Amino acid sequence: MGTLDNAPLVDLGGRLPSLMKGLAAAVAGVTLAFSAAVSAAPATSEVNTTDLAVTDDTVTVGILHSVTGTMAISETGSVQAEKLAIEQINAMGGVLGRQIEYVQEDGASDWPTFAEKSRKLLLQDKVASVFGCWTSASRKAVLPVFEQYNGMLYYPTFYEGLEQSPNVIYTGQEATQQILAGIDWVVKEKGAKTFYLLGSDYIWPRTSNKIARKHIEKLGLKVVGEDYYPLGHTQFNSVINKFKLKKPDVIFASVVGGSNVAFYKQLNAAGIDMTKEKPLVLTISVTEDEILGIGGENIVGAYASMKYFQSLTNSNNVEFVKAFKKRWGDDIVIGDVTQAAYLGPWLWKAAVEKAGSFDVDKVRAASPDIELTTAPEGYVKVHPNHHLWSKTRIGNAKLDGQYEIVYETDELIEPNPFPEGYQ
Amino acid sequence: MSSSNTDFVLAVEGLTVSFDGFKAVNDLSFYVDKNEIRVIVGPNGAGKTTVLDLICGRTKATEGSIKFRNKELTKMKEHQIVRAGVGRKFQTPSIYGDLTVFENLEISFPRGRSVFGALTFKRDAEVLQRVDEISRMIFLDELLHTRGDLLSHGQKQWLEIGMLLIQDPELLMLDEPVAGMSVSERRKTAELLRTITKDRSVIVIEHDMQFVAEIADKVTVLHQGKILAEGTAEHVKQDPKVIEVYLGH
Amino acid sequence: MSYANLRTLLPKNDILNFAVLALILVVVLPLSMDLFRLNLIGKYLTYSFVALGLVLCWGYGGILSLGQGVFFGLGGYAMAMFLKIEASSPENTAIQSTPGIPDFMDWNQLTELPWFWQPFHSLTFTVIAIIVIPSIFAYIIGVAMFKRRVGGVYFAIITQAVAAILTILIIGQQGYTGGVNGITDLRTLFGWDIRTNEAKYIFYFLCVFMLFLCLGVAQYVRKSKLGRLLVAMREMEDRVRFSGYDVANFKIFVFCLGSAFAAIGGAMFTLQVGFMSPTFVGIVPSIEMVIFCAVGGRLSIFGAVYGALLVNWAKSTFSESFPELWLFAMGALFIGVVMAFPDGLAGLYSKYGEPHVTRLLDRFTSSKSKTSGDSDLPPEMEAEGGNS
Amino acid sequence: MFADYTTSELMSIFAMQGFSGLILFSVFVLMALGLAIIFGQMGVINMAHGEFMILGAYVTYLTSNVFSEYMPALFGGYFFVAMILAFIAAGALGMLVEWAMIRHLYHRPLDTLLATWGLSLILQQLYRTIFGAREVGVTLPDWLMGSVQITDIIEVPINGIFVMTLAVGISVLIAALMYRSRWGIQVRSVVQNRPMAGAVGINTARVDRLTFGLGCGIAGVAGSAFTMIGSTGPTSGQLYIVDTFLVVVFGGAASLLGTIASAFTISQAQSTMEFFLSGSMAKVLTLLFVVFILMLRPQGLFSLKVRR
Repeated sequence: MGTLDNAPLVDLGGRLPSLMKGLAAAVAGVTLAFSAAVSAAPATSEVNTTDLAVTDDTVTVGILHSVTGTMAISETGSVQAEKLAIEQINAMGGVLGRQIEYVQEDGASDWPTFAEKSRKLLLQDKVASVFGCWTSASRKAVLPVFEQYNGMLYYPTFYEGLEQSPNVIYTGQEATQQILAGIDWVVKEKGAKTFYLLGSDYIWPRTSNKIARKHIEKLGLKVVGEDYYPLGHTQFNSVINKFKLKKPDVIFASVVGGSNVAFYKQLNAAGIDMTKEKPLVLTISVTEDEILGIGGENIVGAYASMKYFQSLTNSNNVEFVKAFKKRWGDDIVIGDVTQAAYLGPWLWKAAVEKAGSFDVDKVRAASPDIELTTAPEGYVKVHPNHHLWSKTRIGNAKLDGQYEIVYETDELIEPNPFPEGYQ
Repeated sequence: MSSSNTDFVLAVEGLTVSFDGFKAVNDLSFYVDKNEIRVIVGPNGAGKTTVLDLICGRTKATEGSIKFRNKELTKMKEHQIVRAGVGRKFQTPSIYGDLTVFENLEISFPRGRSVFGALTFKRDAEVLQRVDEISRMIFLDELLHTRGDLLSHGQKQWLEIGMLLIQDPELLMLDEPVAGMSVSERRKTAELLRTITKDRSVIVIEHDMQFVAEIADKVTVLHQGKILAEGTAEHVKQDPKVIEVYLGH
Repeated sequence: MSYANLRTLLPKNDILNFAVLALILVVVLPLSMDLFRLNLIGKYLTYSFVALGLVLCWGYGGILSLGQGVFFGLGGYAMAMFLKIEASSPENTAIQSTPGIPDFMDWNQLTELPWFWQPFHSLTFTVIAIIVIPSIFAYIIGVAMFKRRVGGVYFAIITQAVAAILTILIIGQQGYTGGVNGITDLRTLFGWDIRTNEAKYIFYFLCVFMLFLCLGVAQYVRKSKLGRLLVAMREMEDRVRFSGYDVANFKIFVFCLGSAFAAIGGAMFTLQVGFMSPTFVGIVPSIEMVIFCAVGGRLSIFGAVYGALLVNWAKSTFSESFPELWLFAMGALFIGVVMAFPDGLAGLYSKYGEPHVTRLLDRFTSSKSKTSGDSDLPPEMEAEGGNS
Repeated sequence: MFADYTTSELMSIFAMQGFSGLILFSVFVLMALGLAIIFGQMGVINMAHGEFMILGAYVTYLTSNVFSEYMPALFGGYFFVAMILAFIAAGALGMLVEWAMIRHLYHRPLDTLLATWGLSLILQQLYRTIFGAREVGVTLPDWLMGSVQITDIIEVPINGIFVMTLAVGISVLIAALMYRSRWGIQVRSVVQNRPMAGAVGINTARVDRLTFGLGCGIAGVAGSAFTMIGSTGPTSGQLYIVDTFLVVVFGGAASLLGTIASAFTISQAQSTMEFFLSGSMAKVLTLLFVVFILMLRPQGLFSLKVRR
């Protein structure tokens, strides 16, 4: 359990005027005047009719990620982002005049523990909303709990889609958003004709590759190979040989975790220089976080298709990266999911203020069409299907572990968790 | 090698076992009569214990045949050999230290040897009476409820003999039954052996020639896996080859 | 059953143990805890089924299986398959391209229920399958291993490999098994909502009831000659063999029994937690289950229950307050129990607590002479029936 | 599936595939050798083996940082220094563990298995506390990167060659140590008859400690080498355990030759199947194959028929 005794951003307004302005604009855009919200906090009985943990000056939310176990590596960034967002919101006066307090629980990379802790957060702590989960399996485990006890979960990871729960806001991209634009880009810009699909063996890579395959075949192009390795697999020489035999134009990779590191190191060592783009490597699973472990020199030249890169130059992001580093240290990198996790508390705040209530039903009703102009990724908007409209970008991995953005879709892409014709 | 049926209780013919080319027992043949006490002697490494291992199925023969009451043992599993009527005592006393003397004997009682049998086994009058009888025979009737590992070395040896007796085997094999015993224990053991060998054949491995002379009907001297001499204790003692390799030392 | 027989089966100390455990599980915990905590206890109790099986296999039989998660998983999956079929009625799954099959099958382009799912329409079949399938599986492994006298470390590693194989298979065949997400979102049992508070109470008590049933079976086995044979085998396997027993059969039996217990635990887990996933099948949970047994005392069937409760309770509270320290504590627990208290809690109790309790018991019951200790049988020489 | 390719292409691919099988073989040998020595000597399965490997990997990571910070000119050679340091660090920790823990448990092999599992948990959390939960990237010197181009298609990764050389080198070294040195004679005599070895004046406790230290040290070197091909994180060690144990058990406890033969069999089986099947199925089939063979031949591939 943490309160915000060491919030470092209290003087944020003075030193970071543009962020302040941006945030204020966002709030103003969706609700009453920013100052009004702060000065005249509505009575607790009005904003909380469902016995949530709301007092006259605080509201409690939950953070539910793995800080131990194998998933801790990935989820740490999300925890940091969510805490940062909460601290910034508090520094601006909180939500409906109430400071946000959070209860943090450890899912310990264990799905029943996630279910158990989410039940605790909803039943015992009566939190107003929960920011958390990372893997699909953990989300699937908590989903019945959130639906049964009517909680609200902000889920940050890009994922396979095929889900649309009234009790979840998906702040990451669903598979079609991430994949289709990426494939269109390599086909159009790089003239790719043949693809090899490779993934770790579980639902997200398999679903992603299914969507990718349908799309590639719709474009009249060819998938020359598709392969899956168990999670944690460390030897990829055989599949690298298959690349050499089939000579695909594009290797479409969704390998995750420790396997990622092994895969790119071995790919590089086998003489496949990704900067030559023969074949071109297009990944949907390697964020800046993962490159830390892989090493920039092992992945330089690969392309990634996602909605956010740390190197985005818009002013929102510049401020966000600065604030994030100030809070969590200069060495830190920010990946796609971390940014999506950062959106969670802001989207919730916007929805609460639009609804004028913490009640989950009202927040849910207010959520569609919430806009956030201050998002580090730019402008996002909540779709009625609880996913976000967002742009997709292509980054090219550099030696220093950052992506150079080479392409960005013109329009926001509509989320489509149940894509017709891709199932 | 095929072998014909005989009147002997045990007929060992052409028995050979090799470990990585080393022939621990080499083309060995011998026969044990009904109610005979056979003692096997020989220097260390002569293959004595291996012969017992082969008979009771602990080691599989490379060649040759072992017939017990004209039943071929070499193809049978250990428990089948035991059930056929062969009992074996090990060199070091092998009893169950965590169980009481009573339980040690009870487990050896030849009933309820299948899984289902063991689950439904009842401690009925027959069991109690048998345990009582045997425990008297092995001088442990006062210690029925003592845990096995609290017994003295000699008592453990007796207990293991008792565990064989309760099976009532037709052929009993004892590997150095008096090793490590005090003089008085040794005397009692000799007495015990005489009582228990009345209705069965016995093979004993022993070093102590005096003890051997005391109990043996017939002695077989093994050397390097082969029979060096065979006959009565007196006869064997005077064999010059035996004196050279064994007794002379 | 005669009085003497009953007393052999249930010495006074064990009656007390049963009574205390029943008091705690049936009265104290339900009255003192809210439903959320009680549900957690119920979940922990499902692990104690596994620990109980391990007491028989490992403590008594000397067979350490590092793959008990396999059987826990098989039982749990069998239950989950039944519930999932019910949860996937055509009305509930109308938005799918093929309504009436589980959602994950639909996502994986399956258009009908695979053949091995079909029998799980029937609850009767499911209940039988929960016990029989894992037992058959254990039987196959057991025959292959024990008939060839594989034991000790070899057996441990092979069971571990089996756990790895099954995990990879379940995750890889996601169209048939739900993959890494497992089988989730189980709602009703014959239309009765299993997520309500009332259902949770019922499942808790069902779980406790099943646990006592298994404890009873374990107690019977332990006090039968088979129990003593297991102890004997652990010490002097050759001696048992040369007393005319086919040692492998006993190991196979106890391994199957332990697996059946684990499977019942898995099924209870699915009912109470509401889903099943491959994370319970793998190596890590399987080894953790061994530690529940070791902490409780590998020779004590009651210790298994207390061990599972205690370790899991510690895990929950510890990981709430000091998540980083939890692994240290768990590691230290492994090492400490093995090195300092190989007989676990039960060992401590029988050393320090039990003598006092026995004395008290003797005082309150006008008893004849009484032996102490677990493996000892009463010395009474009267027959247990039959022809006396 | 081969219809579209020319014969020479196919030949090259098979050569490559054979080569990746050899790399896998070397990886298995490196992983298993340390464990095999310990298992053969003491009958102990060290469940923390993977964590000893990762210790080597972290030592390599630290060494590379030190070199790039203070001695950038010598960076090309840091890897050798790192391997030596990894050997020392893992070996020293191994000896400490043997002294504090293992030696009290020699009569209870199954308990050792649990205790070392506990140790592995502690080490994992220790790494997490010190180095953070994320994987660390180990920078390799340039000469270890890239590959040697032999023909148009055949390219051999340099780190693969390095791993192979290392595996061969260490195997030869161990063999020499075991069969030529005085210490090796002591080890083998302790294995064969502990009381007798003690009686003739061999300090069996010291032999045990050194053997355990050596096994762990080799694990450290293996971990150091694996920074070239795999990940370095607190839980990375767990990725190797099943494979490692199976290689050792499959080989049988009797000889190093058994371990090497088993590593060869498993790696070839896996690498061949990976080429024709999906990676997951290949893994399942490999494991099944090994378990199946072990059921037929429980003492492992190589074990002597001994007189009991």
